[in-house]
Amino acid sequence: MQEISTYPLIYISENPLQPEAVIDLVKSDHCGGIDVFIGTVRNQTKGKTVVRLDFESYDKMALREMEKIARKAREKWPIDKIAIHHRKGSLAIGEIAVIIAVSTPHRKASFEACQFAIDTLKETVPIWKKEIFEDGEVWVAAHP
Amino acid sequence: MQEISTYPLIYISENPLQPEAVIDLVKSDHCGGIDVFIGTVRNQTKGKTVVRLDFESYDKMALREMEKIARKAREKWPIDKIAIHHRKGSLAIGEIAVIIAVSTPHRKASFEACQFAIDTLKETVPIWKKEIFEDGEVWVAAHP
Amino acid sequence: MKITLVSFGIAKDIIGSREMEYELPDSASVGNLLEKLAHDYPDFKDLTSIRVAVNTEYAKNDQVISPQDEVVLIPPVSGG
Amino acid sequence: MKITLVSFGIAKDIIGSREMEYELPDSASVGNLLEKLAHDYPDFKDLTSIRVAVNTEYAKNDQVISPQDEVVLIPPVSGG
Repeated sequence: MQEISTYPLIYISENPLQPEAVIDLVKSDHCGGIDVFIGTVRNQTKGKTVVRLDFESYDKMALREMEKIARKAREKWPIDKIAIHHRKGSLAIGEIAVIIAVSTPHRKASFEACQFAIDTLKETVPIWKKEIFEDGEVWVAAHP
Repeated sequence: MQEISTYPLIYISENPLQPEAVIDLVKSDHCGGIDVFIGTVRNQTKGKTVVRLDFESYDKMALREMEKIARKAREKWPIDKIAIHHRKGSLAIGEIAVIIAVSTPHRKASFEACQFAIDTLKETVPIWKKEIFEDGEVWVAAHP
Repeated sequence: MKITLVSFGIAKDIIGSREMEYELPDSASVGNLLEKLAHDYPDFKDLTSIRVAVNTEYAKNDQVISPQDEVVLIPPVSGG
Repeated sequence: MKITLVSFGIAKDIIGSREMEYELPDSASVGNLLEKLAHDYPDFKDLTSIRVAVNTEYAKNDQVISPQDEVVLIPPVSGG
């Protein structure tokens, strides 16, 4: 396993994400609050059983868009550190697809900034997930 | 170290809190979002350097009030699991004082429920912190 | 009647001990307790607030105290 | 001019390969590219949206494409 301290703040990986490592990345002696959002793979969608999720990423642009989210969040809130880690490849039920962690001096900003980051990520970051069912597969959000 | 799976959902301890263990407690195959709030010890308050924090807890009642928060949050949001861990005793700068983790089917509820839980904890749970400065100490919030 | 009064945080500092035996009139209420404490320990009036828990529940001023109750002084909480 | 068109997600499935050489008029815009794609691959019209990234930035329809640009089809994203 990679040394915790060597993870970058903005990161895409085929390997399992490490919540503790991401939290350590944003810890700060002059911040009192860290909010962390963890997105995991659900075992069903609209009542249908999901077998696994396959994530595809346009890495170069996805990292840039993730950097942009961090920059925009810093413009809106007094953030000390913000980390965004996204998984790609094939994920089993319960595995972590994304971790966003934000440290701020006071807690309210950490919640707001973290929610902004995940909401924006889902709109702008070029990463795609395909839901694999027992009887087929579908690219999420591709069709109206 | 204690086995991860043996931690209770509502917990007060003199030992360092374990974010990964708390996250594991609320992970759920039918939930897509986990929000985690981590409160850490800041190195300063109102410009004054803090040396450490001492937390005192009326354990029996504090656990009951923490259970109440979990119950109230469940009435308001579709929560799968909610965990609240609070540290007591002497904490150094940067150490974790509280961890709250909430898993919900969709992410918005996890943010709202987690924020509700920490906001309410700070109003109702009988735990007190004393800030230790180089030249004195003060019970936080005791005086207007 | 004699009750056992338990104190935390700054309330313990003001009273000087974690637990003390405290004399109250029979059937005294939480309000009566707070009045007597304010008289015996004037420093309480400087606090942002002081609440009383009876048997691990926040109690209202009109709640009557029994000698066997667990009575605890709750100064302003500051967890988290 | 010939551009290299890279596709992800369902766009790759519709086109049938990750990268393809694609013929466009010189100085074609992103809008021109999308029109030609809609003609050549009718399945694109069933998508919620299709965006184009030029050199890792979302491009507007009036942006002119050069042969050396990194041109990527971005179907509806679904990360997180």
